[in-house]
Amino acid sequence: MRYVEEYRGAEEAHRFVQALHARVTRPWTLMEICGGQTHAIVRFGIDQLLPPGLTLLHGPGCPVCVTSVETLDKALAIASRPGVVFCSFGDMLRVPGSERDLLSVKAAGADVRIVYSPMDALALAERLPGREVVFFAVGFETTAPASAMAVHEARRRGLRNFSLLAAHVLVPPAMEAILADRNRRVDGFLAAGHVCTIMGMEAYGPLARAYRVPIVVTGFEPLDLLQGIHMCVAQLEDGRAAVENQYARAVRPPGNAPAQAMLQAVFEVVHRTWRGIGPIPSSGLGLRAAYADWDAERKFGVSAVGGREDAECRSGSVLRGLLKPPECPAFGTRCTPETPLGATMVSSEGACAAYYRYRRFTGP
Amino acid sequence: MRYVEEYRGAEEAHRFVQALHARVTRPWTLMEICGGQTHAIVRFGIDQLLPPGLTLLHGPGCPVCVTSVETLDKALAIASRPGVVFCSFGDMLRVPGSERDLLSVKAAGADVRIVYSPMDALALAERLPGREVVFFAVGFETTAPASAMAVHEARRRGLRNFSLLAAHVLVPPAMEAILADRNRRVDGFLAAGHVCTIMGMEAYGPLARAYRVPIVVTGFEPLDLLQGIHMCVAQLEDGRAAVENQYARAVRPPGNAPAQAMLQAVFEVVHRTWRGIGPIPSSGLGLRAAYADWDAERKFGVSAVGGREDAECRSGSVLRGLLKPPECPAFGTRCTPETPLGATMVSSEGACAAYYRYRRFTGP
Amino acid sequence: MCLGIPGEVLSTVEGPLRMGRVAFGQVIKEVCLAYVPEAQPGDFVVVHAGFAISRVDPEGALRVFAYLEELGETAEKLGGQSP
Amino acid sequence: MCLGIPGEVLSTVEGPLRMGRVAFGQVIKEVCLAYVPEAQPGDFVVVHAGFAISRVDPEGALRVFAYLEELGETAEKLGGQSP
Amino acid sequence: MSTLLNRSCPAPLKHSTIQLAHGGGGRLMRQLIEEVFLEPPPALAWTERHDSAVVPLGTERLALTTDSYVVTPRFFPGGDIGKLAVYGTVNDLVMSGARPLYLSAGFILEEGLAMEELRRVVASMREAARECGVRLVTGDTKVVDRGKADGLFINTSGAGHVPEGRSVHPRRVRPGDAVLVSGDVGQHGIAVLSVREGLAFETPVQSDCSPLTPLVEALFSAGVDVHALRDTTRGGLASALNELALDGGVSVLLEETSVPVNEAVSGACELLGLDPLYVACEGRMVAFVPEPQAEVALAALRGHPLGVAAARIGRVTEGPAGRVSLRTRLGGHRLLDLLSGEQLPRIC
Amino acid sequence: MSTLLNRSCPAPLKHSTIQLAHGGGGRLMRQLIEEVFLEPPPALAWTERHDSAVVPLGTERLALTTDSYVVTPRFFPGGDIGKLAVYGTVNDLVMSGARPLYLSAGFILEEGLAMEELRRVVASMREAARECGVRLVTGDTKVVDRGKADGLFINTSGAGHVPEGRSVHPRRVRPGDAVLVSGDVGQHGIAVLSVREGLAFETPVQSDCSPLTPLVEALFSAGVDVHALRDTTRGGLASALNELALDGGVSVLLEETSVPVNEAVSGACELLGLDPLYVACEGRMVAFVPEPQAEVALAALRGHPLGVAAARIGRVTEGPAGRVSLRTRLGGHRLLDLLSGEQLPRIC
Ligand code: SF4
Ligand code: SF4
Ligand SMILES: [Mg+2]
Ligand SMILES: [Mg+2]
Ligand SMILES: [Mg+2]
Ligand SMILES: [Mg+2]
Ligand SMILES: [Mg+2]
Ligand SMILES: [Mg+2]
Ligand SMILES: [Mg+2]
Ligand SMILES: [Mg+2]
Ligand SMILES: [Mg+2]
Ligand SMILES: [Mg+2]
Repeated sequence: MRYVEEYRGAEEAHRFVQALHARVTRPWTLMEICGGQTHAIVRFGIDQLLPPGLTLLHGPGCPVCVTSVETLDKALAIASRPGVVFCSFGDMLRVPGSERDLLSVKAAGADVRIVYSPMDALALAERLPGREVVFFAVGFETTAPASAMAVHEARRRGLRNFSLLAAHVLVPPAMEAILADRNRRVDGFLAAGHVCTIMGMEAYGPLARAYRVPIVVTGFEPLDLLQGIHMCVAQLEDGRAAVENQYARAVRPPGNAPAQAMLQAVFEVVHRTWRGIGPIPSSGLGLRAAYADWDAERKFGVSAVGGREDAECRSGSVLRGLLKPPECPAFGTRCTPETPLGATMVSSEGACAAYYRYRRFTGP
Repeated sequence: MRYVEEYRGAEEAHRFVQALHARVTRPWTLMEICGGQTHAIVRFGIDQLLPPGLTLLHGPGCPVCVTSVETLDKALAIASRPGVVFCSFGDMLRVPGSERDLLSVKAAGADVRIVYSPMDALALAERLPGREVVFFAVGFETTAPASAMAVHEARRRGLRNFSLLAAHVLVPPAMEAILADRNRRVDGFLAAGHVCTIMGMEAYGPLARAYRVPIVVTGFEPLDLLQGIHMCVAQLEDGRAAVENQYARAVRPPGNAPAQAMLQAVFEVVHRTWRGIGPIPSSGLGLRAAYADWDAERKFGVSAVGGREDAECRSGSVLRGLLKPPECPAFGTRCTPETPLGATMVSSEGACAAYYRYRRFTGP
Repeated sequence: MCLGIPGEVLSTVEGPLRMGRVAFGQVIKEVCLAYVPEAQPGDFVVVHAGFAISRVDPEGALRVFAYLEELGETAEKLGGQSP
Repeated sequence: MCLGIPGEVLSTVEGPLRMGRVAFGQVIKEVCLAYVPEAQPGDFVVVHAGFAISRVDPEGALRVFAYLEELGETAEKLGGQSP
Repeated sequence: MSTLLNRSCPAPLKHSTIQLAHGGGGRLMRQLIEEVFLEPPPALAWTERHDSAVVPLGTERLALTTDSYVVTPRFFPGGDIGKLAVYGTVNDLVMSGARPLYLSAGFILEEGLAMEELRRVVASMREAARECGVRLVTGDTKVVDRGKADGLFINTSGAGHVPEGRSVHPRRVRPGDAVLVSGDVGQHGIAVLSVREGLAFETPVQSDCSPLTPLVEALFSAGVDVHALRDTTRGGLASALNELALDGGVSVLLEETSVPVNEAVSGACELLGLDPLYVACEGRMVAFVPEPQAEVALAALRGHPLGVAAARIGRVTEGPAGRVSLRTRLGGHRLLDLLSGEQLPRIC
Repeated sequence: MSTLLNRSCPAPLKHSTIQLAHGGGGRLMRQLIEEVFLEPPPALAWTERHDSAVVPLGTERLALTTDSYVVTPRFFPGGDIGKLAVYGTVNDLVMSGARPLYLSAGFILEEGLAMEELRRVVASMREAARECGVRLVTGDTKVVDRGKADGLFINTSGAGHVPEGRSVHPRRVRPGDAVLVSGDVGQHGIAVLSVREGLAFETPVQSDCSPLTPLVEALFSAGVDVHALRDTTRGGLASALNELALDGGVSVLLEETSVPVNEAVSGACELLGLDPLYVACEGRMVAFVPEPQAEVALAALRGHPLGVAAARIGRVTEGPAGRVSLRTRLGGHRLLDLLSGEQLPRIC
C-alpha cells in the first residue's frame, strides 16, 4: 500500500536507529501521546531498538482508557433501555464501568452494535425508525468531526431517533496536566499526528514554551516514529524546546478548516473528567444547545451518579507517565485483559494491555 | 380417570351395538354436531361397529373448519403487526386464509403463541405491558364464556393492551341451515353435549318440531355416543322427533345460568359467514359496544377484504352432510393435511382430516 | 371442538374471580370456577379451555348404565316373547 | 486511537454530503469527503472512522527520506571530521 | 393407497420457508429429508434410513449417528437436556445393534447463558456418559449473539462398534414378526409439557429418559434374532412404527389394549387432547422379533428394571408399506398416520 | 511468566454468564473448556487436546471430531457455511493424521428460513463432500421457533481412519522443529468481514476454504515424520500456534517477514486495525516437522496447487510452554498472545 509500505523499510529504520545511538548522550524519557503510536511501537518492536536510557512512555491518547467511569455508567444505563440500539466503536465494549461493561449488558439482552463510523449509526437510525439509535461518541479531535457530521446530518435529515452520547476529549489540556505534575518524568512529546491533521499545531507553541518541552508532531509508521524520536532527542540534546512537524505529508500547521468549522458549529468546549487522571478544565467537547434534541444524556435523562474506579488500579499514574505498567502491583495477576481492573488493560492500545500482550515474557 | 374410563367399557359397548343391530330396520343417517364427538368416533372406531345402513356424518361443530376466510385474513393481518402478540388455540394455526396461515406468518416473524385458555392470553397481557396481546376468540357456545370472562376481566383490571378478535359461532342456526337444505341427508342429530352444558336444550325443541327431526344431546365417550345413537335411532324407528338428553351427568335443560349471563353482558348476536357454508343470519357472537375498546377489529382497523375460498374445495357440502370426504375429487391427492385446500382437512376434528388420518386405507 | 374433561375439585379460592385446583386423575391444573359457583371440593366438574362449565351430577352419571339395563331387559322380554 | 490510513480517491459524489470511493490497496470503501473538498480522484487522503481527514501531500511524503539523507550526510561529515 | 406414501412420487414441497413442522418428526420432516437432503443426483446424505449408519472402518463395523438437542425447558421432571443429549445418541447407536463407545459434544451457547446452568448441564452429561459407559472424546463450543439462539443447543454424535454377527435393520422386518415395546409410553413428552410456559400443570410424571443399552444387550444375550429396533422419540410410538413400517415395506397392526400407558400420562393426554401414542419418550424402544422368539424376548426385556413394563403390542402384517393401524379397545380400527407436524394440544 | 499461562492454576472464571468471547477461540474459551468441560472430578469430556480424538475401534484406530458452524453471513466470497461445515471437519480429521471417511450432519433450522437457501447449502455440502471423498452417512434436523436461532446452524462430526504408523500430536513437538504454514493467511476472515452488515467493503479477497487432505497426504507420501499439525481457523495463525505451543509444552518463534499475507488481506487489515496473524483461515494449516525434513516438507506442500504459497515461518524453541513470539521486520520482538476474545475491528 502506497504511503504505508515505504515507511516500514528495515534498512531505513536501522539507519534511524544508528543515528539515534549516535545522537543520544544522556537518558531521555519521551511520551508518545496517541494510542495508535503505542500500537505501532509494540507491533514493530521499536522500543527494543532504542539506545539504552531512551525510554518511551505511553500517553493518554486512547479514548478507551480515559473515558470516565461516570460516562461509561451513563452509556450502560442508556444501552440497557428497551428499544435502544446502542452503537459504539469495538474497543469500548470491554471497558468496565462501576460494575459492568457494554459486552455484559449486551449479553443481558441490550442491543449493542459495533460500528466502523458514526455514519453507520446514522444509517441504522434511518433503517430502524421505530428504535432509538444512540452513538457513543468517544475519541479525540480526530474523531470528533465524524461525530459532529453525524449529528449535523441527523438534524438536516430530520432524524429524531438518533442521538449522541458525547464524550469527546481534547489533547492539549491533557498534555498540560501531565506537564504540570511535579513528579513528571516526560522530557519530550511525540504529539498525535492525526489529531493535528484536524487541529493543526498552534495549540502546542504555548505549551512548548511554558514548560520548555520539545513537541514533535509525529506519524504512525515505524520511520515516522523513529524520525519523530530523533527530532525530539535532537532538540533535547541541543537544549531546544520547539514545536516541529514530522508528519508533514498529512499535517498542515493550521489544520483542517472545514472540520474545525463543523466542530465549532456542533460542539462547545466543556470540562471533562478523565479516567485515572481526574477532572481537567476545558478538556472536552459537548453538544451545543442547538443540538440538544440529539443529546442522548438529555433525551434519556441519565444523571451523573459518580462512578467508582477500582481503588487498586494505578492507571492514572500510568497515563501520566509516572508509572510503567509492570510496576503496578495488580499487573498480570489480579489485572489481566480478561479481568481488567482499569481501562488501560482493555484497549489494545492501552498501556497496560500493550505490555501484557506484547512484552509479558522477557526475551524472544 | 373417574367419569371417563367407565364410559369406555368394551363389554357395555358391545351390548349397545347388539341392541342397535336389533333395533335398526332401515338405513338412517345421523349427524354428530361436534368435532369432539367426531374425534371420539374415529378414535374408538365406533362407526365401524354400527349396523350396515346406519351412517354417521360429521357436522359443522369444529370452529377450525367453519371460521371464515375473511376472519382468518383479519387474524393474519393483525398478527403481522409489529408489537402484537397473537394468541390462539393450537389448531387454528394451520388453517389457510386467502393466501397464508398463522404458522407461516409466525415463520415470517410474527409473534404467534398457542394458549390453552383465553385467560392465558390475559395473563400474557399483564406480563407484557409494552405489547398488544390479541386473543383469537373462535369456538361455539362452550368456549364463548371463557372469552367473555377474559374481556370482562381485562376491563375490570384496566388492561388496555388486551383485545379479542371475536369469531364465535352458534350451533342452532347452523343446524337449521342444514335442515333447511332441500338435499339434506340427515335424519337425526346428536347434539353437542358441551354446548348444551352452557346453553341448555331449549333452542332445539322448535327445530325438532319444525323439521320433524330427532335431536339427542350427547356426550363424548363411546358409551355416550352409542347411547345417543341408540336413542336417535329408536326415535326414528318409532317415528318420533323429540329432544332428548343422553348427557344428563353434565347437561341440565336450562343450561349454565352464570355463563349465560356473562355471554349476555359481553356479547351480542351478530350475523356470521361460515366457511364453506356461507352467511347464516344471527349465527355468531360479537362484542357489545361497552367492550369496543377491547375489540381487536376496531383497535387495529382491519377491514373486511372478502377472502377467497379455494374453488375446488367441497367442504361446504361436507359440513352440511351432503358429501363424504372421499367423494371430494381433491381428497388425498391435491388436498392432504400437509397441503389442505379446505379447513376440514386441517383440524384433527375436521371431517376430511379425520377420514384421511384414520380411514385412508381400507381394512386394518 | 369443546374438549371437556371431568376433574375433581381439590380446593377453591374465592374472590372476584373464583378459581380452584382440579385433579384429572394424577394431573392437577388451576381452573376458573366462576361458572360453577355451586361446585365444592369433592365435586367433579367438566373443564373446557380453563373453565369449569358444569358440575357433574353423580346420579345423571348412572343413566347410561340404567339405559343399558333397560335395553337388556327389553331384549330379554322380546327374547322371552318369541317362542 | 485515531487509526488513519491513506487511500486513493477513485471517484467522488458531490452533493449535500460529499462522498467518494477510496482504495486502500486492493480494498475499496465508501468514505465521506466533506472535510477534504480539495481532494480529487487520484489524490490520496488519510481516512479515519469513515471520514477523510487530510489530503496526503506527495512532497511532504518525501521529507522522512530527506531527513534520513541529511542524517547520513551529517554522519559522513562527522565521520569525515573525525580522523 | 395414497400417493403421498409412495416414495417414488413425493408431492412437491409446498412451503417456501422452513416451518416448525419440518422438525416435528412427522410427514413434513420426512418430505424435507427426502427432497432436500436425499434428492438427486447422487444423494448427498445419509444413505441408511436408520437411527445410525453402519459403515466399515478397516476390518471393523462402525456405527455413527448424530442428533441435536434443543428441548425447552432445559430442565424438566426426571431429566435435562444434558442427559437427553447423551442417552438419545447412545440409544440411536444401540438401535443399530452397536455397542456405544464414544461421543462428541458440540455446544452452541447463546451469549448471556448462565454459567451455572452450563455447569449443571455438563455435570449431567458427565454422569449420563458414565452410566452408559461411553466416553466424550471430542467437543466444540460456539457462542452466538444474544437473541440468535435459545440459551443452549447441544449436538452429540456417537460412534459405536457393531459386533460380528449382528444385523439389525428395518429391511429385516418380516410379516408375522412380533412387535414389542420396552415400557409404557409418553412419559417424557408429558413431563416436558408439564413445565412448559403457559401450559404448566402438576403431575407426578417424570421423563422416562434412560439408556437402552442394557435392554438390547439382554435381547442379544437371550439369543433373540432381533430384526429391527427403534427408539420412540419425537412423534412417539406411532411415529417410530410408521418409520419402521415405511422403511421395512410392511404394515403393522397394534392392539390398543396392549400398549402400556401409565395413568398420569393418560390423564394429561385427555386434558390436553393429545394421543399418547404420539407423545415422545426418551427411554423406550420398539423391537421387531421373529414371532417364535417373542416370549423369550419379552422375558429378556422384563428381566431388567428398565423393561419391567415391556409388552407385546402387535404384529407385522402383509399390506401396503407404511400402514400402521390399531385395533381399538372396542374392536374398531383406525390408522396411526404420520403426523403433519408436531402434535399440538387440542385445547379447543 | 504469568500464572495465567500456568495450566495448573487457572484464574477463576470471572463471568457468571456466557460472553461472546467464550467462543472466540482465545483465552476465555480455553478457560471455559478447562473449567467447565474438563474440570474435576474425572473429566467428562474430550481427553485429547487435539483437533480430533484418536481412539481404538476393535483393532483399528478411529479419529473422531465435531464442530458446529454458525458463520454470518452464510454466503461469502469464495464459500458458504455448507462448504465450511464439510471442509472444517474434514480438516480436523486430517490434522490428526487420519484419512477422513464419514461425516454426520446435524441441522438446526430457524422457522422461516428460506427453503431455497437450505437447498443451496445442502448442494454445497454435497459438492464439498464429493471433493473430499467423504460420505455424509447420518443426519438430523431440528427446527426451532422463529427468533430462537439465526437461520441455520450446522454441526458436522467426522470419522476417519488413522493408518498404521502415523502419529501426529502436539506432544511430539520438539525444540528445533521447523514450523511451516501451507499458504497465505487471513483470506477467509477478510472475505467474511467484507460482506458483514455495517462493515462492507469491496475486495477481491475470497475465502481460502479448502480441504487439507491432499497437503497432508503429500507430506506423508514424501516420507516426512510430521510431528504436529493444526488448521488455522478461529483466531488465525497466532491462535493455532498458541494452542500447539501450550499443548506441546514449548515456545515458538516466528519471523514476521516469512509469514505469507497477500496484499489485499494486509490492506483490509490496515484499514480495520486488525492483525492478519489473528484473522481466520479455513484452508490453511501449520505443520511442525523435524528440522532436517523441512525442505522436503516444503517442497511436498508446494507441489500441490493448495500449497504453492507454503512457507517456513519459524521454529520451535526451548522456553515457557505456550510462548509464541515474533521477530518483527525491524528486528524487534513481540509476543503473539492468545486473544481474550474475538479480534474486534480497531476502527477508532
Ligand atoms: S495493570 Fe491493571 S490495575 Fe494496574 S494500572 Fe494497569 S489497568 Fe490499572
Ligand atoms: S378433501 Fe380438501 S378440498 Fe375436498 S372438501 Fe375436504 S378440505 Fe375441501
Ligand atoms: Mg432414534
Ligand atoms: Mg441420530
Ligand atoms: Mg435420535
Ligand atoms: Mg471446534
Ligand atoms: Mg433467545
Ligand atoms: Mg482445527
Ligand atoms: Mg473439531
Ligand atoms: Mg475445527
Ligand atoms: Mg435425529
Ligand atoms: Mg434470528
